[in-house]
Amino acid sequence: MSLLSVSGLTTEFRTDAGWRAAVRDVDLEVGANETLAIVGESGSGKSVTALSILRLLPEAGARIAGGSCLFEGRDLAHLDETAMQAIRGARIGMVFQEPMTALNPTMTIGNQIGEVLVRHRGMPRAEARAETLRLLERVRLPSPARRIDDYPHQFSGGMRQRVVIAMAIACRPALLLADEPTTALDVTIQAQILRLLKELQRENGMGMIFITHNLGVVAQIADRVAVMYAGRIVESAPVDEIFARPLHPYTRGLLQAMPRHDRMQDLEPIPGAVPSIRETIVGCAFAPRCPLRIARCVEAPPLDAVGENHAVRCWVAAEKVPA
Amino acid sequence: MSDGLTVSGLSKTFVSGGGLLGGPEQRVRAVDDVSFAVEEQGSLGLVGESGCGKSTAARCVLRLIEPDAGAIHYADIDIAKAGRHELVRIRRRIQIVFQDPYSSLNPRRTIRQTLTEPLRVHGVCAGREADERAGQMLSEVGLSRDVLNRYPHEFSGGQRQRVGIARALMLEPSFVVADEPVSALDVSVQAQVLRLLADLRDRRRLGFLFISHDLGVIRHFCKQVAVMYLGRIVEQGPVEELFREPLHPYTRLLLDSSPVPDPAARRDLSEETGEVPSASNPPPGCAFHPRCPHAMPVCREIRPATTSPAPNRLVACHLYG
Amino acid sequence: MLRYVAKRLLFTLPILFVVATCVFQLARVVPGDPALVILGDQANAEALQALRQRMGLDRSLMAQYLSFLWDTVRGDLGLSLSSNRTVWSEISAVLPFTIELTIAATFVGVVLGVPVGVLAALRRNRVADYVTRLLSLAGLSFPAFVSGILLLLAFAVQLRWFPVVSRIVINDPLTRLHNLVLPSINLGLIMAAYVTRVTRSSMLGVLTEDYMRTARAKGLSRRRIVWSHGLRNALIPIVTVVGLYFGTMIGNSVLTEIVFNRPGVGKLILGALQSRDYTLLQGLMIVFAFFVVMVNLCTDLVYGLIDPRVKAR
Amino acid sequence: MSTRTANPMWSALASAFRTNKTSWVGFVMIVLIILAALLAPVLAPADPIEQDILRKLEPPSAESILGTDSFGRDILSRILYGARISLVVGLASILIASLIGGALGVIAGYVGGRVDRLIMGAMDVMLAFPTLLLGLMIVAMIGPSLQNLIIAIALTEIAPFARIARAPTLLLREREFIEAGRALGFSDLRLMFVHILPNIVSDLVVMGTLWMAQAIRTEASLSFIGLGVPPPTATWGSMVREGFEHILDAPWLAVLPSLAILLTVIALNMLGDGLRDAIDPKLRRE
Repeated sequence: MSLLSVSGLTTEFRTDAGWRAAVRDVDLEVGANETLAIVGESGSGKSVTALSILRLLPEAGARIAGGSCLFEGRDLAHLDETAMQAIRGARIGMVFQEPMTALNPTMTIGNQIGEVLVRHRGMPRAEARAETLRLLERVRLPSPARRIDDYPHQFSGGMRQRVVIAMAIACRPALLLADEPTTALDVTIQAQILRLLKELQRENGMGMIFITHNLGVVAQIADRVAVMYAGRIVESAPVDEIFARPLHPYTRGLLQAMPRHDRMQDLEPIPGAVPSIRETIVGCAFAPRCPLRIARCVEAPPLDAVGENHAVRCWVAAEKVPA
Repeated sequence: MSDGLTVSGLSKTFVSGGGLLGGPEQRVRAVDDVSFAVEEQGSLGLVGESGCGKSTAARCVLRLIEPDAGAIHYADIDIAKAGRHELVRIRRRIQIVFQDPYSSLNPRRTIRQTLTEPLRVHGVCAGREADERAGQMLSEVGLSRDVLNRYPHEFSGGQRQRVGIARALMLEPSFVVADEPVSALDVSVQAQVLRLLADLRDRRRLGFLFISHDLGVIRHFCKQVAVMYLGRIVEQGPVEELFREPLHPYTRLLLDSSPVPDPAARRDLSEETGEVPSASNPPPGCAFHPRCPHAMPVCREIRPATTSPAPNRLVACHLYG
Repeated sequence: MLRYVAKRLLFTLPILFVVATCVFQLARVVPGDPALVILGDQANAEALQALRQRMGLDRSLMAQYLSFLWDTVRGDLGLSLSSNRTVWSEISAVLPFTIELTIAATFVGVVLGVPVGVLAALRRNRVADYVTRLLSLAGLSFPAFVSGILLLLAFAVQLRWFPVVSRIVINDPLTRLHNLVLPSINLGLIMAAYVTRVTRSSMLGVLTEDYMRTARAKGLSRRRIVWSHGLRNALIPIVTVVGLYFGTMIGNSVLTEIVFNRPGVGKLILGALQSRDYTLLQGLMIVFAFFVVMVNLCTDLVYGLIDPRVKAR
Repeated sequence: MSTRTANPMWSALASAFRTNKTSWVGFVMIVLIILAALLAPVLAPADPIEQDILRKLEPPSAESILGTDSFGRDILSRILYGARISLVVGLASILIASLIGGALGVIAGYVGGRVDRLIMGAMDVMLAFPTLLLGLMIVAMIGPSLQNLIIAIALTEIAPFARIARAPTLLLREREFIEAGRALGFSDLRLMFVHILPNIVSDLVVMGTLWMAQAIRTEASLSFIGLGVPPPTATWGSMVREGFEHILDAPWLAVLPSLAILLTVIALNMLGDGLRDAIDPKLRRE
């Protein structure tokens, strides 16, 4: 039984050329205690997917054009705003990419965390403060009692990210959306934050959607992986499987283009660039950059199951593998 | 004096605040007694986390930032002591490629203006000849000559980075300082630009000082590497050896923290390894000791000297003193 | 915080010093002999000489400058050339009326401008927003005397709700208030136009900030997000405009006082211009500059209260 | 075949015109006002200065469309000629102020340190004088004339331009293309005026439009106080002043030139405001 089940999610943005899809027909499943990593380059739609699930996209410029997000028996895509507010921060927490700008600069970190507890758990202020202290200790902010009344600018990036995490888990949500939570951090701090997220997940039995562009981080934290390209999922598989047996030419390309520090390998760049949201895509979006391109790629390939839990959206790759 | 770039005892302290209205004075030793050498046509990687002083050190080499102390020599030129006119001469020998492709090109100038301006300013050539050279350079970095009249906003990040590289090479330098040249790019484009830089290095016999926070990129591009922490170089040596067998505990931490795209290589960093201390108030002794699993009493008091425990290897750590 | 205040206070001293120097220099540019201006063409040489001596005009420029500075520091702005009273007593007699007017106008401007600006930002590109933008654009285009004349024509001449000429009776607070209404609305509406615009654009900027998204992700209600997380962060540019507007407002209050025939600094200036009373003008400039600098200081202090990052600087 | 693409600044301004109706309306209005001022000798039905005591204070009629003033002068003619003074003072003072202020701002922002503190300190002092009063003081000292008005108003607006030029210069100075220019051996002058200045020209143009509105208002206010171009020259502010004496018996005398001032200022504000929306990165970001 999965915790969140997204199907057919399509999100569109208003451009000067009309409404264009940034996320097309995305299906996702996340269970309790499970980490799904969504990996892709900029413009792949990975962040938009997360923001669509929580319905945090700007109302004027974006819309969910189709699909459903079933979570705890309700369809988030069609919930009214008030009901959605009761879910945000309470049942689903979110951690953002930029710890430097994600916190309100004019409010103490204690109040920013306490606010969630007052809002969702109805705590009186004093109780919320005590709980906030506990949370800050839990995310290993050094000397929390002394720093609870400090403002965000008095913290380093890593420490701010701990505050954001404390805020996201304050109500013990069932699902955590982490949108590139370590991209802005140095590697030594990144390792600490990844470890913290894992611990918290284990403690609370949370499901987690972890969005990143870094395949190394994916290998560290994910149970299952979905690779996105130009708004679509092009391949999904368990983590061991996808690194051992990548099928989609884009997944393979990414692995071959990433320089590794643990061994020397020849880099094989993917030629060309990611299509812009304004371009109209016919057929397979990756075809113009693809080494395996065949005539049939002018038709859009479906996401074909090619093994247990492994699916790939490619005419060539799906054919080669005995299903 | 050997060929190539030699830097010794380079130091730079930034002072902020102080004076009548500035509040408490803050002194940040961004670069502290840094020495390294890059052979002619060699490539040295300078690696470290944000705020370790690697970019400052690189800019000091070009005198984009005036160093407080230290000697910098390139071939027969004494860069640290160079006067105004000599500096102009240095500009033709050493160039720089920047990190952010969106900030490194003037949005109001066409690619033609951007590429031919250095030629005109240095009196190399102008007019048709300059255009011709700009066109050649564009094809060398993998762009079409047709883009000469375009403005930067019409290009993707990777293409802009190519223009930035072309601009750096217009004066035909023999040495390039590359400050995180691929950090702002997506993985697939990053590999394209890395390959381009490697091609240019081989074809034009360029020397490189390559700054990056990404160990994988450094390993891929450089022969030698120097690891910086809080303004000092803690370890240097050949890339392969150093990554295979790191000596300094910080290098080890850095390697262990950098994730590898292989689920089998998952590491559980059980220790809490702390944060980088403030550069305005660095710990006494060895700056790494508060985070170091091997810290000894001596580390708190005495700054370790640089020693050479193995051929070609240099490390500043009391474990090897 | 105390340190910050002290620091900012210290910073105003050189500005005030240079202001005083400029005013002194400016007053020396005046063609003609001030003593002659006061006593008129028929005055005899002895009387002129006596007056010059009394005013210190016979001393060297440096000596005059130094005693001018010393007098200014002590709050002594000299003698008015036209009335023979001290400049300070001339100014302080009418200053309360001008202060009363500017405070009332600021109240109108802020109370009207901020909420309207926030609402316009929230309804961006809808009808309410367009109407607000057009009205505020028109509002800040009014020279104060033009809007004053139109208000006067409509509410005093046509509707007769207010007197055409203010008659201020100090002891009758109700009449005084009644007389204040039209001038302060005139001044306040123009200010509200500025405040509305800056509130709108500042709020629009804040609405796209990451921390506003974080606040939404926490499940806070829309009202709390806008008024508690948003407005406080939008306040800095608003305070800046209110502070910067003060200089314009002094000019506008001068015009307003002239149009509504209210006692105040405006009419004092007119009088000083007509009688070529340069010491009075000089004193007025110093007093105004002092006020402007003090208002700037206050806005800086308010920054410190709104934004914790300012104090750290 | 190489393709030429539009300079991003001009295309931003052009698209502002296309998308922003306010700036269009303002633009058309200001063009009409400029035309009226230029063609005043042709359009004006009567001499703006010649008095005709027999026809004083006539209300609008077929003979003189907008009526006559207390000296029997034709109001329409005086308004048309008055436009010349307002526009000349506005334009000239803004040109002077933007050139001096813009250059000071770029230098302060680029050089930084002591130079910055010195320049901006001087600007702070200038800002400490209320705009209208500073103009008033200067004109009172050096005497009212067209030239002196322009100088006085220009002086009051140097400081705002310096601030407007300095802020983006501070940001641009940190951009890597400036550093690249230094690495390529470009001189500071070249970097300031070839590389930075074109990036802030659009800010200066927009602010120039808005401050020209302010300048016209200041000129009208000074005239209203009696410190404008001296009579008998027709200026809008002095017409309002003369008309204000007849506010009860001939209100149109004050109202008509008031409307002329208002329309001109509104037109400039609409134009500038629309342009600013187009170039403001904060609003463009979404």
